[in-house]
Amino acid sequence: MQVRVQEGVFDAGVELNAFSARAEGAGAVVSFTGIVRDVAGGLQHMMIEHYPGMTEKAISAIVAEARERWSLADALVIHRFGQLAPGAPIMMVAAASAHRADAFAAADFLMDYLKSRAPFWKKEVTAEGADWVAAKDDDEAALTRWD
Amino acid sequence: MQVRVQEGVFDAGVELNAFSARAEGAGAVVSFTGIVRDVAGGLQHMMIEHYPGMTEKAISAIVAEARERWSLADALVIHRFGQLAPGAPIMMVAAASAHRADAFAAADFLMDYLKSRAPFWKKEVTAEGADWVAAKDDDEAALTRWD
Amino acid sequence: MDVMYFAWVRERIGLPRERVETQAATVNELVAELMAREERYAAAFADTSALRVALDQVLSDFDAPLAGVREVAFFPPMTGG
Amino acid sequence: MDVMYFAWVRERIGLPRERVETQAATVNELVAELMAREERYAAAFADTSALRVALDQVLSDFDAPLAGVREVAFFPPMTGG
Repeated sequence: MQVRVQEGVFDAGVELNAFSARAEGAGAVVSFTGIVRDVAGGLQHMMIEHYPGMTEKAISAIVAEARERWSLADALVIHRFGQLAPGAPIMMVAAASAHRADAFAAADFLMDYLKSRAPFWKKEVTAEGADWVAAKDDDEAALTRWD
Repeated sequence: MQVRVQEGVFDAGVELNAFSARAEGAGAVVSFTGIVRDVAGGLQHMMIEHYPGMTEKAISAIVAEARERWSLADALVIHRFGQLAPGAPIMMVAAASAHRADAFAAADFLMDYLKSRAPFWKKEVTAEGADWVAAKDDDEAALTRWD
Repeated sequence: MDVMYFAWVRERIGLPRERVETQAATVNELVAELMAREERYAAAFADTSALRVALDQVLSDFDAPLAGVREVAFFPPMTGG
Repeated sequence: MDVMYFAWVRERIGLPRERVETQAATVNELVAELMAREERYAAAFADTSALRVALDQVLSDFDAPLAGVREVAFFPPMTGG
Protein backbone atom coordinates (compact mmCIF):
# COMPACT_ATOMS: atom_id res chain seq x y z
CA MET A 1 0.00 0.00 0.00
CA GLN A 2 1.26 3.41 -0.96
CA VAL A 3 -0.27 6.81 -0.17
CA ARG A 4 1.36 9.96 -1.53
CA VAL A 5 0.21 13.55 -1.08
CA GLN A 6 2.42 15.83 -3.13
CA GLU A 7 2.63 19.18 -4.86
CA GLY A 8 4.71 17.98 -7.80
CA VAL A 9 3.37 16.39 -10.94
CA PHE A 10 3.35 12.60 -11.34
CA ASP A 11 3.40 10.40 -14.44
CA ALA A 12 0.32 8.15 -14.39
CA GLY A 13 1.85 5.67 -16.85
CA VAL A 14 5.08 5.31 -14.91
CA GLU A 15 3.11 4.92 -11.67
CA LEU A 16 0.81 2.29 -13.21
CA ASN A 17 3.75 0.22 -14.43
CA ALA A 18 5.61 0.47 -11.11
CA PHE A 19 2.45 -0.47 -9.23
CA SER A 20 1.72 -3.47 -11.48
CA ALA A 21 5.32 -4.69 -11.14
CA ARG A 22 5.11 -4.51 -7.33
CA ALA A 23 1.73 -6.27 -7.18
CA GLU A 24 3.26 -9.62 -8.04
CA GLY A 25 0.81 -12.41 -8.70
CA ALA A 26 -2.13 -10.07 -9.23
CA GLY A 27 -3.80 -10.71 -12.55
CA ALA A 28 -6.02 -7.62 -12.49
CA VAL A 29 -5.01 -3.98 -12.09
CA VAL A 30 -7.54 -1.15 -12.23
CA SER A 31 -6.44 2.48 -12.25
CA PHE A 32 -8.26 5.77 -12.10
CA THR A 33 -6.65 9.06 -13.12
CA GLY A 34 -8.29 12.42 -12.45
CA ILE A 35 -7.27 15.23 -14.79
CA VAL A 36 -7.90 18.99 -14.46
CA ARG A 37 -10.54 19.86 -17.01
CA ASP A 38 -11.79 23.22 -18.13
CA VAL A 39 -15.52 22.66 -17.77
CA ALA A 40 -16.86 26.18 -18.29
CA GLY A 41 -14.00 27.46 -20.47
CA GLY A 42 -11.45 30.05 -19.44
CA LEU A 43 -9.87 28.07 -16.59
CA GLN A 44 -6.39 29.44 -15.88
CA HIS A 45 -5.53 26.96 -13.20
CA MET A 46 -6.92 24.98 -10.31
CA MET A 47 -5.73 25.48 -6.73
CA ILE A 48 -6.00 22.53 -4.39
CA GLU A 49 -5.80 23.16 -0.66
CA HIS A 50 -5.48 20.31 1.82
CA TYR A 51 -5.07 19.67 5.54
CA PRO A 52 -1.53 18.35 6.04
CA GLY A 53 -1.46 15.64 8.68
CA MET A 54 -5.14 14.77 8.39
CA THR A 55 -4.91 14.12 4.63
CA GLU A 56 -2.52 11.18 4.91
CA LYS A 57 -4.45 9.76 7.87
CA ALA A 58 -7.83 10.03 6.13
CA ILE A 59 -6.56 8.43 2.93
CA SER A 60 -4.80 5.62 4.80
CA ALA A 61 -8.03 4.86 6.68
CA ILE A 62 -9.96 4.73 3.39
CA VAL A 63 -7.38 2.38 1.85
CA ALA A 64 -7.43 0.17 4.97
CA GLU A 65 -11.22 -0.05 4.69
CA ALA A 66 -10.92 -1.09 1.02
CA ARG A 67 -8.41 -3.79 1.93
CA GLU A 68 -10.82 -5.16 4.52
CA ARG A 69 -13.69 -5.28 2.07
CA TRP A 70 -11.89 -6.80 -0.92
CA SER A 71 -9.04 -9.18 -1.54
CA LEU A 72 -6.33 -6.85 -2.79
CA ALA A 73 -2.71 -7.56 -3.59
CA ASP A 74 -1.94 -3.85 -3.31
CA ALA A 75 -3.46 -0.37 -3.50
CA LEU A 76 -2.09 3.03 -4.45
CA VAL A 77 -3.34 6.59 -3.92
CA ILE A 78 -1.56 9.72 -5.17
CA HIS A 79 -3.19 13.13 -4.68
CA ARG A 80 -1.68 16.49 -5.55
CA PHE A 81 -2.20 19.90 -3.99
CA GLY A 82 -1.19 23.44 -5.00
CA GLN A 83 -1.54 25.04 -8.41
CA LEU A 84 -2.51 22.74 -11.30
CA ALA A 85 -2.79 23.65 -14.98
CA PRO A 86 -5.66 22.42 -17.21
CA GLY A 87 -4.79 18.94 -18.50
CA ALA A 88 -2.54 18.16 -15.52
CA PRO A 89 -3.14 15.00 -13.48
CA ILE A 90 -4.79 15.74 -10.11
CA MET A 91 -4.81 12.33 -8.55
CA MET A 92 -4.59 8.62 -9.19
CA VAL A 93 -5.88 5.46 -7.59
CA ALA A 94 -4.88 1.88 -8.40
CA ALA A 95 -6.02 -1.48 -7.06
CA ALA A 96 -4.50 -4.88 -7.81
CA SER A 97 -6.18 -8.20 -7.17
CA ALA A 98 -6.33 -11.78 -8.37
CA HIS A 99 -9.89 -11.05 -9.52
CA ARG A 100 -11.10 -8.23 -11.72
CA ALA A 101 -14.32 -7.68 -9.75
CA ASP A 102 -12.33 -6.92 -6.58
CA ALA A 103 -9.95 -4.57 -8.38
CA PHE A 104 -12.84 -2.65 -9.99
CA ALA A 105 -14.90 -2.40 -6.81
CA ALA A 106 -11.95 -1.29 -4.68
CA ALA A 107 -10.83 1.43 -7.12
CA ASP A 108 -14.42 2.69 -7.44
CA PHE A 109 -14.83 2.72 -3.63
CA LEU A 110 -11.50 4.52 -3.12
CA MET A 111 -12.58 7.25 -5.54
CA ASP A 112 -15.99 7.75 -3.91
CA TYR A 113 -14.45 8.08 -0.47
CA LEU A 114 -11.54 10.27 -1.55
CA LYS A 115 -14.01 12.68 -3.17
CA SER A 116 -16.00 13.25 0.00
CA ARG A 117 -13.88 12.13 2.95
CA ALA A 118 -10.30 13.23 2.28
CA PRO A 119 -9.63 16.87 3.23
CA PHE A 120 -9.01 18.49 -0.16
CA TRP A 121 -10.70 21.60 -1.52
CA LYS A 122 -10.59 22.76 -5.12
CA LYS A 123 -10.68 26.35 -6.31
CA GLU A 124 -11.03 27.28 -9.98
CA VAL A 125 -9.19 30.39 -11.11
CA THR A 126 -10.37 32.18 -14.28
CA ALA A 127 -9.85 35.69 -15.65
CA GLU A 128 -13.08 36.67 -13.87
CA GLY A 129 -11.87 35.53 -10.46
CA ALA A 130 -11.61 32.49 -8.25
CA ASP A 131 -14.38 30.19 -7.07
CA TRP A 132 -14.34 27.29 -4.65
CA VAL A 133 -15.78 24.17 -6.26
CA ALA A 134 -18.99 23.21 -4.45
CA ALA A 135 -19.42 19.66 -3.22
CA LYS A 136 -21.95 17.73 -5.30
CA ASP A 137 -24.95 16.05 -3.70
CA ASP A 138 -24.22 13.18 -6.10
CA ASP A 139 -20.81 12.64 -4.54
CA GLU A 140 -22.23 12.37 -1.03
CA ALA A 141 -25.02 10.11 -2.31
CA ALA A 142 -22.45 7.86 -4.03
CA LEU A 143 -21.17 6.78 -0.60
CA THR A 144 -24.46 5.04 0.18
CA ARG A 145 -23.60 2.51 -2.55
CA TRP A 146 -21.07 1.03 -0.14
CA ASP A 147 -23.27 0.78 2.99
CA MET B 1 -11.80 4.63 -30.22
CA GLN B 2 -8.93 2.25 -30.72
CA VAL B 3 -9.03 -1.56 -30.93
CA ARG B 4 -5.78 -3.49 -31.29
CA VAL B 5 -5.33 -7.25 -31.51
CA GLN B 6 -1.64 -8.05 -31.53
CA GLU B 7 0.94 -10.71 -30.78
CA GLY B 8 3.60 -8.33 -29.51
CA VAL B 9 3.89 -7.00 -25.99
CA PHE B 10 2.52 -3.55 -25.10
CA ASP B 11 3.49 -1.12 -22.36
CA ALA B 12 0.40 -0.40 -20.24
CA GLY B 13 1.87 2.82 -18.82
CA VAL B 14 2.78 4.22 -22.22
CA GLU B 15 -0.66 3.27 -23.56
CA LEU B 16 -2.43 4.87 -20.59
CA ASN B 17 -0.56 8.15 -21.07
CA ALA B 18 -1.14 8.22 -24.83
CA PHE B 19 -4.83 7.46 -24.30
CA SER B 20 -5.26 10.16 -21.65
CA ALA B 21 -3.49 12.70 -23.86
CA ARG B 22 -5.83 11.88 -26.78
CA ALA B 23 -8.99 12.02 -24.63
CA GLU B 24 -8.84 15.80 -24.38
CA GLY B 25 -11.27 17.37 -21.95
CA ALA B 26 -12.01 14.10 -20.15
CA GLY B 27 -11.45 14.47 -16.43
CA ALA B 28 -11.71 10.77 -15.61
CA VAL B 29 -9.73 7.87 -17.08
CA VAL B 30 -10.20 4.29 -15.88
CA SER B 31 -7.90 1.51 -17.05
CA PHE B 32 -7.84 -2.23 -16.58
CA THR B 33 -4.76 -4.34 -17.22
CA GLY B 34 -4.86 -8.12 -17.28
CA ILE B 35 -1.58 -9.87 -16.46
CA VAL B 36 -0.62 -13.55 -16.90
CA ARG B 37 -0.55 -15.08 -13.45
CA ASP B 38 0.67 -18.43 -12.33
CA VAL B 39 -2.34 -19.55 -10.31
CA ALA B 40 -1.46 -23.18 -9.62
CA GLY B 41 2.33 -22.81 -9.79
CA GLY B 42 4.55 -24.20 -12.52
CA LEU B 43 3.11 -22.19 -15.40
CA GLN B 44 5.64 -22.06 -18.23
CA HIS B 45 3.59 -19.89 -20.49
CA MET B 46 0.10 -19.13 -21.66
CA MET B 47 -1.01 -19.60 -25.28
CA ILE B 48 -3.83 -17.41 -26.52
CA GLU B 49 -5.65 -18.45 -29.68
CA HIS B 50 -8.09 -16.14 -31.40
CA TYR B 51 -10.29 -15.93 -34.49
CA PRO B 52 -8.73 -13.33 -36.79
CA GLY B 53 -11.37 -11.24 -38.48
CA MET B 54 -14.09 -11.99 -35.97
CA THR B 55 -11.99 -10.76 -33.06
CA GLU B 56 -11.75 -7.16 -34.24
CA LYS B 57 -15.43 -7.14 -35.23
CA ALA B 58 -16.59 -8.54 -31.90
CA ILE B 59 -14.49 -6.09 -29.87
CA SER B 60 -15.58 -3.12 -31.98
CA ALA B 61 -19.23 -4.09 -31.44
CA ILE B 62 -18.66 -4.28 -27.66
CA VAL B 63 -16.96 -0.87 -27.64
CA ALA B 64 -19.78 0.62 -29.74
CA GLU B 65 -22.29 -0.75 -27.24
CA ALA B 66 -20.35 0.86 -24.35
CA ARG B 67 -20.30 4.20 -26.17
CA GLU B 68 -24.07 4.03 -26.57
CA ARG B 69 -24.61 3.28 -22.90
CA TRP B 70 -22.26 5.84 -21.38
CA SER B 71 -20.95 9.27 -22.23
CA LEU B 72 -17.36 8.52 -23.21
CA ALA B 73 -14.70 10.82 -24.62
CA ASP B 74 -12.79 7.76 -25.84
CA ALA B 75 -12.25 4.03 -25.32
CA LEU B 76 -9.31 1.69 -25.89
CA VAL B 77 -8.99 -2.09 -26.11
CA ILE B 78 -5.72 -3.95 -26.65
CA HIS B 79 -5.69 -7.77 -26.56
CA ARG B 80 -2.73 -10.01 -27.27
CA PHE B 81 -2.57 -13.53 -28.71
CA GLY B 82 0.20 -16.11 -29.03
CA GLN B 83 2.69 -17.19 -26.37
CA LEU B 84 2.75 -15.10 -23.16
CA ALA B 85 5.13 -15.49 -20.22
CA PRO B 86 3.98 -15.26 -16.58
CA GLY B 87 3.87 -11.59 -15.55
CA ALA B 88 3.33 -10.40 -19.12
CA PRO B 89 0.37 -8.13 -19.92
CA ILE B 90 -2.46 -9.97 -21.72
CA MET B 91 -4.81 -7.15 -22.44
CA MET B 92 -5.86 -3.67 -21.49
CA VAL B 93 -9.02 -1.61 -21.53
CA ALA B 94 -9.37 2.12 -20.94
CA ALA B 95 -12.36 4.46 -20.82
CA ALA B 96 -12.29 8.26 -20.62
CA SER B 97 -15.22 10.43 -19.64
CA ALA B 98 -16.13 13.75 -18.07
CA HIS B 99 -17.57 11.75 -15.17
CA ARG B 100 -15.91 9.07 -13.12
CA ALA B 101 -19.06 6.93 -12.84
CA ASP B 102 -19.27 6.61 -16.64
CA ALA B 103 -15.57 5.77 -16.97
CA PHE B 104 -15.78 3.08 -14.28
CA ALA B 105 -18.98 1.52 -15.60
CA ALA B 106 -17.76 1.46 -19.20
CA ALA B 107 -14.39 -0.16 -18.34
CA ASP B 108 -16.12 -2.74 -16.15
CA PHE B 109 -18.66 -3.50 -18.91
CA LEU B 110 -15.93 -3.79 -21.57
CA MET B 111 -14.09 -6.33 -19.41
CA ASP B 112 -17.17 -8.45 -18.75
CA TYR B 113 -18.03 -8.59 -22.44
CA LEU B 114 -14.47 -9.18 -23.64
CA LYS B 115 -14.18 -12.14 -21.25
CA SER B 116 -17.19 -13.97 -22.66
CA ARG B 117 -17.98 -12.51 -26.08
CA ALA B 118 -14.66 -11.88 -27.83
CA PRO B 119 -13.22 -15.00 -29.55
CA PHE B 120 -10.11 -15.69 -27.47
CA TRP B 121 -9.14 -18.97 -25.85
CA LYS B 122 -6.43 -19.44 -23.25
CA LYS B 123 -4.26 -22.52 -22.80
CA GLU B 124 -1.95 -22.95 -19.83
CA VAL B 125 1.29 -24.81 -20.48
CA THR B 126 3.13 -26.42 -17.54
CA ALA B 127 5.79 -29.13 -17.31
CA GLU B 128 2.93 -31.63 -16.94
CA GLY B 129 1.24 -30.63 -20.18
CA ALA B 130 -1.16 -28.13 -21.62
CA ASP B 131 -4.74 -27.39 -20.56
CA TRP B 132 -7.38 -25.16 -22.06
CA VAL B 133 -8.72 -22.73 -19.46
CA ALA B 134 -12.40 -23.50 -18.84
CA ALA B 135 -14.92 -20.65 -19.02
CA LYS B 136 -16.22 -19.72 -15.58
CA ASP B 137 -19.93 -19.69 -14.82
CA ASP B 138 -19.20 -16.45 -12.94
CA ASP B 139 -18.04 -14.78 -16.12
CA GLU B 140 -21.21 -15.65 -17.99
CA ALA B 141 -23.29 -14.61 -14.99
CA ALA B 142 -21.47 -11.27 -14.83
CA LEU B 143 -23.08 -10.27 -18.13
CA THR B 144 -26.54 -10.22 -16.54
CA ARG B 145 -25.39 -7.18 -14.51
CA TRP B 146 -25.74 -5.15 -17.71
CA ASP B 147 -29.18 -6.31 -18.86
CA MET C 1 -18.81 -23.23 -47.13
CA ASP C 2 -15.75 -22.78 -44.94
CA VAL C 3 -15.92 -24.49 -41.57
CA MET C 4 -13.46 -23.40 -38.89
CA TYR C 5 -12.51 -24.92 -35.55
CA PHE C 6 -10.82 -23.27 -32.60
CA ALA C 7 -9.16 -24.26 -29.30
CA TRP C 8 -9.92 -27.84 -28.20
CA VAL C 9 -12.46 -28.30 -30.99
CA ARG C 10 -9.64 -27.69 -33.49
CA GLU C 11 -7.34 -30.08 -31.61
CA ARG C 12 -9.95 -32.82 -31.38
CA ILE C 13 -10.91 -32.64 -35.05
CA GLY C 14 -7.28 -32.20 -36.05
CA LEU C 15 -7.53 -29.26 -38.41
CA PRO C 16 -8.25 -25.53 -38.20
CA ARG C 17 -10.50 -25.18 -41.23
CA GLU C 18 -11.91 -27.10 -44.14
CA ARG C 19 -14.17 -26.64 -47.13
CA VAL C 20 -17.50 -28.47 -46.68
CA GLU C 21 -20.08 -29.05 -49.43
CA THR C 22 -23.43 -29.41 -47.71
CA GLN C 23 -27.18 -28.98 -48.16
CA ALA C 24 -27.69 -28.61 -44.40
CA ALA C 25 -30.41 -26.05 -43.68
CA THR C 26 -29.34 -25.29 -40.12
CA VAL C 27 -26.22 -25.45 -37.95
CA ASN C 28 -27.67 -28.49 -36.17
CA GLU C 29 -28.04 -30.31 -39.52
CA LEU C 30 -24.42 -29.44 -40.41
CA VAL C 31 -23.27 -30.78 -37.02
CA ALA C 32 -25.18 -34.03 -37.62
CA GLU C 33 -23.52 -34.42 -41.03
CA LEU C 34 -20.05 -33.83 -39.58
CA MET C 35 -20.63 -36.22 -36.66
CA ALA C 36 -21.64 -38.97 -39.12
CA ARG C 37 -18.29 -38.66 -40.91
CA GLU C 38 -15.74 -39.85 -38.39
CA GLU C 39 -15.25 -40.57 -34.71
CA ARG C 40 -13.15 -37.42 -34.14
CA TYR C 41 -16.08 -35.25 -35.31
CA ALA C 42 -18.53 -37.24 -33.20
CA ALA C 43 -16.25 -36.69 -30.18
CA ALA C 44 -15.85 -32.97 -30.80
CA PHE C 45 -19.59 -32.36 -31.18
CA ALA C 46 -20.79 -34.84 -28.54
CA ASP C 47 -22.07 -32.03 -26.31
CA THR C 48 -23.04 -28.94 -28.29
CA SER C 49 -24.15 -27.21 -25.08
CA ALA C 50 -20.40 -26.91 -24.38
CA LEU C 51 -19.84 -25.28 -27.77
CA ARG C 52 -20.47 -21.94 -29.44
CA VAL C 53 -21.04 -21.24 -33.12
CA ALA C 54 -20.38 -18.15 -35.20
CA LEU C 55 -21.90 -17.55 -38.65
CA ASP C 56 -19.88 -15.20 -40.84
CA GLN C 57 -17.99 -14.09 -37.73
CA VAL C 58 -21.03 -13.24 -35.63
CA LEU C 59 -22.10 -15.36 -32.62
CA SER C 60 -25.21 -17.36 -33.43
CA ASP C 61 -27.23 -20.39 -32.38
CA PHE C 62 -27.25 -24.05 -33.35
CA ASP C 63 -30.79 -23.79 -34.71
CA ALA C 64 -29.91 -20.85 -36.95
CA PRO C 65 -30.40 -21.25 -40.73
CA LEU C 66 -27.31 -21.56 -42.95
CA ALA C 67 -28.79 -19.97 -46.08
CA GLY C 68 -26.28 -17.51 -47.52
CA VAL C 69 -23.66 -18.24 -44.85
CA ARG C 70 -20.08 -18.51 -46.14
CA GLU C 71 -18.14 -19.16 -42.93
CA VAL C 72 -19.16 -21.30 -39.96
CA ALA C 73 -16.93 -21.51 -36.87
CA PHE C 74 -17.18 -23.88 -33.90
CA PHE C 75 -15.39 -23.28 -30.61
CA PRO C 76 -15.68 -23.63 -26.82
CA PRO C 77 -16.92 -20.72 -24.68
CA MET C 78 -14.50 -17.81 -24.89
CA THR C 79 -11.92 -17.24 -22.19
CA GLY C 80 -10.28 -13.95 -23.12
CA GLY C 81 -9.70 -10.88 -21.00
CA MET D 1 -6.44 24.48 21.67
CA ASP D 2 -5.45 25.04 18.03
CA VAL D 3 -8.30 26.02 15.76
CA MET D 4 -7.75 25.67 12.01
CA TYR D 5 -9.73 26.94 9.04
CA PHE D 6 -9.63 25.73 5.43
CA ALA D 7 -10.88 26.84 2.01
CA TRP D 8 -13.56 29.58 2.12
CA VAL D 9 -13.83 29.33 5.91
CA ARG D 10 -10.17 30.34 6.10
CA GLU D 11 -10.70 33.14 3.61
CA ARG D 12 -13.77 34.47 5.38
CA ILE D 13 -12.18 34.45 8.81
CA GLY D 14 -8.91 35.71 7.38
CA LEU D 15 -6.44 33.35 8.97
CA PRO D 16 -5.48 29.67 8.66
CA ARG D 17 -5.10 28.87 12.35
CA GLU D 18 -5.14 30.41 15.79
CA ARG D 19 -4.71 29.48 19.41
CA VAL D 20 -8.00 29.67 21.33
CA GLU D 21 -8.37 29.49 25.10
CA THR D 22 -11.83 28.16 25.80
CA GLN D 23 -13.95 26.30 28.33
CA ALA D 24 -16.38 25.19 25.61
CA ALA D 25 -17.60 21.65 26.29
CA THR D 26 -18.67 20.89 22.70
CA VAL D 27 -17.90 22.00 19.16
CA ASN D 28 -21.22 23.87 19.07
CA GLU D 29 -20.25 25.83 22.19
CA LEU D 30 -16.89 26.72 20.63
CA VAL D 31 -18.67 27.88 17.47
CA ALA D 32 -21.00 30.09 19.57
CA GLU D 33 -17.98 31.65 21.32
CA LEU D 34 -16.24 32.35 18.02
CA MET D 35 -19.39 33.81 16.42
CA ALA D 36 -19.77 36.22 19.35
CA ARG D 37 -16.28 37.58 18.74
CA GLU D 38 -16.55 39.38 15.41
CA GLU D 39 -18.69 39.66 12.31
CA ARG D 40 -16.28 37.65 10.15
CA TYR D 41 -16.66 34.63 12.48
CA ALA D 42 -20.43 35.08 12.57
CA ALA D 43 -20.45 35.12 8.76
CA ALA D 44 -18.24 32.04 8.44
CA PHE D 45 -20.30 29.98 10.89
CA ALA D 46 -23.75 31.30 9.89
CA ASP D 47 -24.76 27.90 8.47
CA THR D 48 -22.94 25.03 10.15
CA SER D 49 -24.89 22.52 8.04
CA ALA D 50 -22.61 23.72 5.19
CA LEU D 51 -19.52 23.01 7.30
CA ARG D 52 -17.55 20.02 8.49
CA VAL D 53 -15.45 19.70 11.62
CA ALA D 54 -12.46 17.50 12.43
CA LEU D 55 -11.22 16.85 15.96
CA ASP D 56 -7.55 15.93 16.15
CA GLN D 57 -7.63 15.28 12.40
CA VAL D 58 -10.61 12.93 12.42
CA LEU D 59 -14.02 13.92 10.99
CA SER D 60 -16.49 14.52 13.80
CA ASP D 61 -19.79 16.25 14.61
CA PHE D 62 -20.76 19.64 15.94
CA ASP D 63 -22.26 18.13 19.08
CA ALA D 64 -19.08 16.18 19.88
CA PRO D 65 -17.35 16.93 23.24
CA LEU D 66 -14.05 18.83 23.20
CA ALA D 67 -12.52 17.24 26.31
CA GLY D 68 -8.90 16.29 25.57
CA VAL D 69 -9.01 17.66 22.02
CA ARG D 70 -5.91 19.60 20.93
CA GLU D 71 -6.76 20.52 17.35
CA VAL D 72 -10.14 21.55 15.92
CA ALA D 73 -10.54 22.22 12.20
CA PHE D 74 -13.47 23.80 10.36
CA PHE D 75 -13.94 23.54 6.60
CA PRO D 76 -16.55 23.16 3.85
CA PRO D 77 -17.46 19.72 2.44
CA MET D 78 -14.45 18.15 0.73
CA THR D 79 -14.06 18.32 -3.04
CA GLY D 80 -11.00 16.21 -3.73
CA GLY D 81 -10.56 13.39 -6.20
